[in-house]
Amino acid sequence: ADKMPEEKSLSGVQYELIGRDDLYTYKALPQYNQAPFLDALVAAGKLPPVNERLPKEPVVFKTGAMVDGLGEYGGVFRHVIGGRPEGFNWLAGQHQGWGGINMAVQECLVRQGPRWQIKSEEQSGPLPNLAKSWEWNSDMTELTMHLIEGAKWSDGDPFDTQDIAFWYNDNVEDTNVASRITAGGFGGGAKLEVIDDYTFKFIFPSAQSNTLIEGLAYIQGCPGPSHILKDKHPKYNSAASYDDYLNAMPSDNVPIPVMGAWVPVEHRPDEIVIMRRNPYYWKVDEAGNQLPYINEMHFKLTTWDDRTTQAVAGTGDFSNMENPGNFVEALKQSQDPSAPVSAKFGPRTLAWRIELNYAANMAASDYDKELRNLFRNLDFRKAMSHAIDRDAVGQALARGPFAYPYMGGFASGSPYYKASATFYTPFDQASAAEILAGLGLKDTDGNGVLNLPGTGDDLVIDMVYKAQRNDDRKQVDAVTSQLAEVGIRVLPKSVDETSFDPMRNSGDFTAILQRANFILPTRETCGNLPVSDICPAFHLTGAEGRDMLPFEAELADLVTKFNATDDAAAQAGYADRMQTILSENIYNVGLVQIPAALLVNKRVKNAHPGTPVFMYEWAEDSVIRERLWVPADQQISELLPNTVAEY
Amino acid sequence: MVDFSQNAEAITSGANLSYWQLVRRRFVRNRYGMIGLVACVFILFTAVFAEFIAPYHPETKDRKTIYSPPQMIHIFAPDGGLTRPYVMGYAEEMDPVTYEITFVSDPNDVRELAFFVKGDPWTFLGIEFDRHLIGTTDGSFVHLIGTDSLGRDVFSRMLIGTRITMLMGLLVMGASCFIGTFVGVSSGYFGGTFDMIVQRVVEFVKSFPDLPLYLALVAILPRRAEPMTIFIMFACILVLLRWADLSRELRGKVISIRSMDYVRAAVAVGASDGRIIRRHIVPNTSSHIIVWATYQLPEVILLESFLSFLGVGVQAPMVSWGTMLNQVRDFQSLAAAPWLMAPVGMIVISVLAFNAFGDGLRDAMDPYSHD
Amino acid sequence: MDFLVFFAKRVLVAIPLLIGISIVSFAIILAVPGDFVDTWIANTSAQTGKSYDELLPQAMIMRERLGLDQSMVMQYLSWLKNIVFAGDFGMSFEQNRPVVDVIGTRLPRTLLLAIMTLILGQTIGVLLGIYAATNQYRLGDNIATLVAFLGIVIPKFVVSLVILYLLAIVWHSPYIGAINSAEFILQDHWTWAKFVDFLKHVWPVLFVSVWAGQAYTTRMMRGNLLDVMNMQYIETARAKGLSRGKVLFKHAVPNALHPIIMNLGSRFDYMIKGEIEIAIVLGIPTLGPLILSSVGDRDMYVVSAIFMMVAVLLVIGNIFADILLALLDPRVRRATLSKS
Amino acid sequence: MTEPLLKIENVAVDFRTATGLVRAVRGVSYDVARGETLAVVGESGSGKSVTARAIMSMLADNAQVGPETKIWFQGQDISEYSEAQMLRLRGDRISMIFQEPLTSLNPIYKVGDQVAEIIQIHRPMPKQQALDEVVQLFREVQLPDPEARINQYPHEMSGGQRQRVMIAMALANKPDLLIADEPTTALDVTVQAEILSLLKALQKSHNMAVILITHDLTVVEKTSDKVVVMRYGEVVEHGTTKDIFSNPQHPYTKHLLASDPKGTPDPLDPDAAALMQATNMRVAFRISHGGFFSRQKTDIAAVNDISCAIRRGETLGIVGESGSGKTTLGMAMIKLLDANAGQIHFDGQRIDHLSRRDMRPLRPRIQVVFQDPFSSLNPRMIIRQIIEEGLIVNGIGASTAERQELVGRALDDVQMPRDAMNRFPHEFSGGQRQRLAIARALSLNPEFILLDEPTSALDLSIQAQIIDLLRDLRAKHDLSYMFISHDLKVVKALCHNVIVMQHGNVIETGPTSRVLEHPQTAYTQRLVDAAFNVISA
Ligand SMILES: Nc1ncnc2c1ncn2[C@@H]1O[C@H](COP(=O)(O)OP(=O)(O)OP(=O)(O)O)[C@@H](O)[C@H]1O
Ligand SMILES: Nc1ncnc2c1ncn2[C@@H]1O[C@H](COP(=O)(O)OP(=O)(O)OP(=O)(O)O)[C@@H](O)[C@H]1O
Ligand SMILES: [Mg+2]
Ligand SMILES: [Mg+2]
Repeated sequence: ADKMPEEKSLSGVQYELIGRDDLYTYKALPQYNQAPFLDALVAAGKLPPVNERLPKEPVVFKTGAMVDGLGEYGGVFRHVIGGRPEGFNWLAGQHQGWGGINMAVQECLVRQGPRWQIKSEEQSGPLPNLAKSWEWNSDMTELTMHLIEGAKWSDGDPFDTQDIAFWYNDNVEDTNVASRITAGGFGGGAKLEVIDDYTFKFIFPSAQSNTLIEGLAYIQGCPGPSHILKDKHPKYNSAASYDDYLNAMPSDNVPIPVMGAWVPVEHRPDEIVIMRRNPYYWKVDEAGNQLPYINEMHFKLTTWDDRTTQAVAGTGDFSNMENPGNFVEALKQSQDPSAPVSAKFGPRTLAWRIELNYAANMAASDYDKELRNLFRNLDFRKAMSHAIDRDAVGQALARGPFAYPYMGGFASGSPYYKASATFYTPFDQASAAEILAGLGLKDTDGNGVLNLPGTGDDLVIDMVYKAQRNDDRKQVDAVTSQLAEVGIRVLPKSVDETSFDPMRNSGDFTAILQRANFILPTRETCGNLPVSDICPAFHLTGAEGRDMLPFEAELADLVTKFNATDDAAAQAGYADRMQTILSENIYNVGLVQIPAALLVNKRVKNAHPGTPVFMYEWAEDSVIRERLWVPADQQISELLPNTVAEY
Repeated sequence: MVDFSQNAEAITSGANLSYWQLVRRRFVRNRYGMIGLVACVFILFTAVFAEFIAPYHPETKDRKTIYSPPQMIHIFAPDGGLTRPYVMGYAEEMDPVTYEITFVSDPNDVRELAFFVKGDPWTFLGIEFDRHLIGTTDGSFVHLIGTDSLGRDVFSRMLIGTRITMLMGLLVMGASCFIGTFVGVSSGYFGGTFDMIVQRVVEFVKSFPDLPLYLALVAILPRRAEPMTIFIMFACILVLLRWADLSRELRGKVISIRSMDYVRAAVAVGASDGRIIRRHIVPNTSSHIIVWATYQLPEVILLESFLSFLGVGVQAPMVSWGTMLNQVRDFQSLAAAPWLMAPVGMIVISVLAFNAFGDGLRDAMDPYSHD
Repeated sequence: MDFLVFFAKRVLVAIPLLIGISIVSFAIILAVPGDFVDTWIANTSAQTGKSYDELLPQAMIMRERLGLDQSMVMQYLSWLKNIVFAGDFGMSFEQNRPVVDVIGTRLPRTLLLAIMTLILGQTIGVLLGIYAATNQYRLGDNIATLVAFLGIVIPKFVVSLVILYLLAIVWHSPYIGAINSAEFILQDHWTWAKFVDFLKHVWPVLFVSVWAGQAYTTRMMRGNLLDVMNMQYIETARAKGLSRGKVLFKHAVPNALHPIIMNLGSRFDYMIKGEIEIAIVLGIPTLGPLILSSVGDRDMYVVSAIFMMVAVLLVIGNIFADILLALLDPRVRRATLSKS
Repeated sequence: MTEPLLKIENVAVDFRTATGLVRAVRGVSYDVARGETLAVVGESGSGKSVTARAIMSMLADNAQVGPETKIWFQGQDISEYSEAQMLRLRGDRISMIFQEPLTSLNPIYKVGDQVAEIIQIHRPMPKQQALDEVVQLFREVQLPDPEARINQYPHEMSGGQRQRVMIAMALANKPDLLIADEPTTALDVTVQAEILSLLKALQKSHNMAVILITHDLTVVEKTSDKVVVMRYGEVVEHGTTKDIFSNPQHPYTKHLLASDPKGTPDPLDPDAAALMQATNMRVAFRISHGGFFSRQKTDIAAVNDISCAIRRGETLGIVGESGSGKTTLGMAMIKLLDANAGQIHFDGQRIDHLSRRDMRPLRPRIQVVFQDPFSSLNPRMIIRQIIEEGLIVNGIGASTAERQELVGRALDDVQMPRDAMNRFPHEFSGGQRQRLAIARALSLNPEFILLDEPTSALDLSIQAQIIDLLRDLRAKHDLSYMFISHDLKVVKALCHNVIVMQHGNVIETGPTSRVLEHPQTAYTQRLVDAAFNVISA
């Protein structure tokens, strides 16, 4: 088989991966400091002294893992987002605004984002957070977790197993609440047992694996303020309905108690959400300075495109830049000493591919059936893969060295990606033509398009893509044009994003071109691997069952094995095998993969180079915002100086 | 007893001209109108013979030159003498830090230009040709307005895009103009219930939720709808949504015209309503119609590009100026490949041309204008 | 009295129109595959990495809660019922706030912008048109024509993108997106400083939309003025010894304004639909981008409400134009009022 | 004699048209002194109006003034004046009343304001004061109820009323020179008489010079001091009124003076059947007035229960003061206007209930010449198309060439050159347009023609020919006419019977000779007196 061409990393900076304990630990420090303006509040009796606000053993961030070292207090961090707060009752499934507010208000039992920095030997699952530690019983049916002790909600109420019990028993298990973990969805219906204020236990009906704990990270395992919400839950308040409960903490009713580093104190719909530091935040640095360093956080409510623009202009401090069309400009900007922003490229994690529909037994017409049978033929997929000039596609996307061929499977930025396990089909129109001819595809009517041997129709593949995605469109253009050269006609069909998903999920398409983020075998599994009847969407199970491709059974099997083990090395082995099968069989016709870049304003310190825009979690989490800081002389003025949320 | 053969009027030309001959004569004397007409003819000619004028097929890719800038035509040899026109190929250099690519003309890569060269085959009326108006003597690529994201020749695509764009523009303009005039004039002229209904329909059409409609159409269309079908459908929809303005504006005018004495005079000679509308009402609103129509052209062209911006509208592999402009959606194309905006130039030229033509026509038809 | 009758009639006539528009926008939205919950699934899975199958149970609950599992007719009727009996236009799914609020926050600034655009655009258009007509075929006419046409010819999103490029990358302007800088957002009442800040944020929108909006007026004005200048009463005015300017502005221009005013009326919808492209590219939170995003998100009560508003604005615009015309022209006044 | 107030020399004007150069005026010279009235008479289209406009320097855009042209006003050569200098003269020192009064007022302003404007430009003063002057002026020009009039819009006034507004406007600043181009065409004779005496009075008190362009030789004889006779763009004769009238030199002048309408209509066949018959016609207009928010409506009966009949071959004259409902009656009878009540029979067939479509076959048999010829000619059609239209729609003339011949003949009939076919209506003089309108009506060989002031803009010689033509046609084809006119001389010469109207009612009716020679009512008496005695003592 052909070797993958050599890949050039773009992040440029070399950094060392570290051990789990090098990032942060839980321990008591001899003394604690707080943001200077809090002193006045403490003196005025509005706040207890800092050591009373902190838990017994706060989370202590290690100086060694901070690129710019210990920080200075103060300043503002400005986000620009396209999301809008829906409400603050995340227990009932509400979001508080995608793009950073969610992650700022919700703290969860375990944490995924910073994992990207951990050495692979120590990749034994998620990092601790509210849950300081946990252990399994021997047959893996009971998981005991220990909460951080003495941590408090931002209104001073203690955080303890009451919150856990309310979260799990009255939300997750209550079918009337659209909680992020569905009833019976956690470990096949775990029961919660509270042991003491800081200890609780999940009891599972069957043996589980360690990967299950990942499900307690962001958006799923994030308890809410039971001391507020309980009163509004129909179970405890007969006057309340579930609708009332859902809207118990409406988006414009701030502040609300949070465990996060900042508390939303002002929400101007469609304009801004302002958050102020949480004086009860339970994390510190090694010098005992209570985190976060930054006093105020803004979320300007605009559009996603605006996020990158404003970051480049310097009016926003942070953006996940995923639009390759802007890469060169952004890089040029960040090189300019006067430019406000620096662009930090991560590994290549954005990968595009064509998904061909394999469900021949669900075809609506003879033509579709013949087409899908053709797709099921590895030779045809090989021909397609050979016909695609991935360099040209990459250059169309962004001129320069950003793109790298993608052959399906894991993106090269994935910790599970290995070039040696990947099969490569180089651009080779001659082979493509030869293979197609071998399949009996000939241009019988001389119109430049091959004809199907069966129905005799032109070989026309309608390819769905998302209208709004500029990158997708550029690649559809390229692919259409390139495949035309070997006689395959592509009919691009743009669909808006909302129509796109139902269309894909119902298998009502011939081919899809889209971006896929396949980085972890445990994340978005359904979109990538044949793990259930409706996964993946490009090979649904019809009324007559699923006619599996020869290699699909093994893939499914590998997923099960991967999930069943805690052994990092074994998992890596399974992942390699998956990669080989996926690329060798061209399960999806990969196109190109590119890195995303994290745009962070230059005045902001401690944003670790190489932070991926997306890997274990989105960069808002991975960049660890609580320890970001801005030198005092570069801080911009706060809109609500010297205040904290008052309840 | 009165001798009127020697009337004070010394008519230098006594030829009997019909009204249209008169208009034509006046039009021909109008410099701007003529320039406009010539330019329009030129554009339409381009649209028809695009494949011949364009050096390449719109899908021909020059893999080595992606986003390459326009090549200057030189007529002086490097040593100073006059030579046959040539262009130079580009050498690329990449900034190692920002990865910005700069293009430098490569004096060793001289490509001589020639007329009527052999190139990509094209068909016209079913006959296949392979000659192109311009090209290089050795078959190497020449990109007068640079290349796009796939190394396709922007110049060729632009010329070929003329066809779809003009087709869409003229089709929608013509049809909506016709419907708008027809409906507006008759509702103004006949008045009464008919007018009432028409006015409500106009209001409805005007406030029609067009944006969701466009999105809906794309989603509802059969999956394997040909781009041509989609194109025609969009043209129809645009027509259906555009006539309303004109008809409303005309209606007002017609109401004031229908009570003029000359209309009554036409009634008095027994002219039918149809004739009165055609001969008396419509010509007296023609100035408005012409202005409206010439204004529609850019509107439609732009609407088409806005629709492409939304991802609906003209679909690849059909090329239109709108779809080409749509590539200019990120800073890459804007800053690093501004030549992708070349269709704007074409739009400007064609719109000005049609406009000059329209103005000339309006003035030629205006009985009060002179020369 | 007549006036009130006229007004009442026009308003009554608008009701079926509004119902028609609401039905159509409802029908269109429902005809397109996908509903708001699909948007929600897409967003959630993109943000959290959860798969479609994992999100399905929650999606069911959500559909039920939002009433999206009911038939279209039921959805429409209950929506209509709430409007009629409670003045409630429904909830925005996306923002979980009443539609009235969602639109309410954006409406004033949209109207402010739109009215500024309309006034500036029409004034400039009328003046340019006058200039072009009085300098027919001279250099000035050609330049006016060129300026007018460039405005409509260059796609608005391209101009906006160029401006954005300059603002963001070349000038590092602090006034990108939004309509006010953060420090003014908390300030609830308008001050001069806040207004200046507002202008600094929105000038590109004004610039592009005024430029694009004046063209039609310029052309119309030119054509009509040329027609009017041939009228006998213009001669009379000249014979009175009126200066050229007076003849033009007092006697010719008002008579040439008819189509412009008519057009003004039918342009009221522009207040909402006008600057979509520009506002999207520049990230200005007016109603334009909201239309697009709510259509995209299938936030259907927002969509329907906006489109009903477009219809209302059109009706208002037409009444406004009729009144303006009647004020300007006594002949129209008679026709307008006697019809009622 | 003193230095003349205005002196023009060698005025030459050409017009550029699509078909070539029209040389409208050549070498015209005349002068007029203060307090003097110069009458300009001549054939229609002879350049009277063009010369007058040249004095105001207000020619059409396509006009070229010859370099030899010299115009002195108060000793200054104003042909060299800049536009700014002219502005100061126009409307102040020199005023002009245009030939077409109906379209000369701006439709969107109140007439009072329009007159006040001219006062305020040249004599700055508060608006109210100017309006007071306007009321005074309106009173002088015999506009009834002047206080209310100033708040009316032009479209709310009859043609005669508008013309009086125009006269008031021209007199507003007591100009040194008044150019009056057919100032009384739309006025009935009684009002005309009063206007003319007003002019005379002003002339005396302000020493105003008047150039009066008119076709009415009686008026010329009674009011002017000097006469200029024009034909084909040249002055053929000029001299004092007395000289010219008593001793004309040029054959054309002689011919003109001899063209006063004469004779009486040929006797009518007593057994002729009624061709057009109207019984109990009633037409009312709804007039609304008052402010925008406080409208009131009143119905004005423009035609109030009138019955009349025209027999085959008969010419029925309709006379009456301006606004008395003549036009309305005529229009209603031929169904170009909807009557509120009444029955109409044409050739034995009842037509009042016919729809537009059902009327169509009858249309070529019933023709009309509109009162305002200009607005009845589509400005966007050339004359050939205008006249041809009736032929085409009625299927007369098989080929283009044949129709062209018919059009040519119709033009011949009204003494218009055939090459007029290729020109637009606005390129003609008032009288020429009137003839074109007549040509259009005749071209269809109708049986009945409604002639609404068909000769008001025609000079006597042409008028005489038109009258002869009408008589001929009647004799040959038994044509019937309904003839609306202010000019009782013409009525006398042409009509068998007359109806005298006032305020929508018939005051008097009967054979022409009886009614005009022995009027029964004071109203008719007044009309007759005024007609033959144009200037009241
Ligand atoms: N704008 C124009 N273009 C071309 N020819 C014109 C124009 N205006 C006037 N004429 C011609 O100039 C000649 C003189 O016209 P003018 O109006 O002076 O006649 P007139 O003596 O006033 O006649 P009438 O008594 O009928 O008003 C006519 O033959 C007319 O056709
Ligand atoms: N369209 C109309 N709307 C309102 N009133 C009208 C209308 N047409 C005519 N009138 C009025 O009806 C009356 C009769 O008008 P008509 O035109 O018949 O008068 P006329 O006898 O022909 O006068 P003239 O000799 O001035 O032409 C006038 O008072 C006039 O103001
Ligand atoms: Mg005249
Ligand atoms: Mg009349």
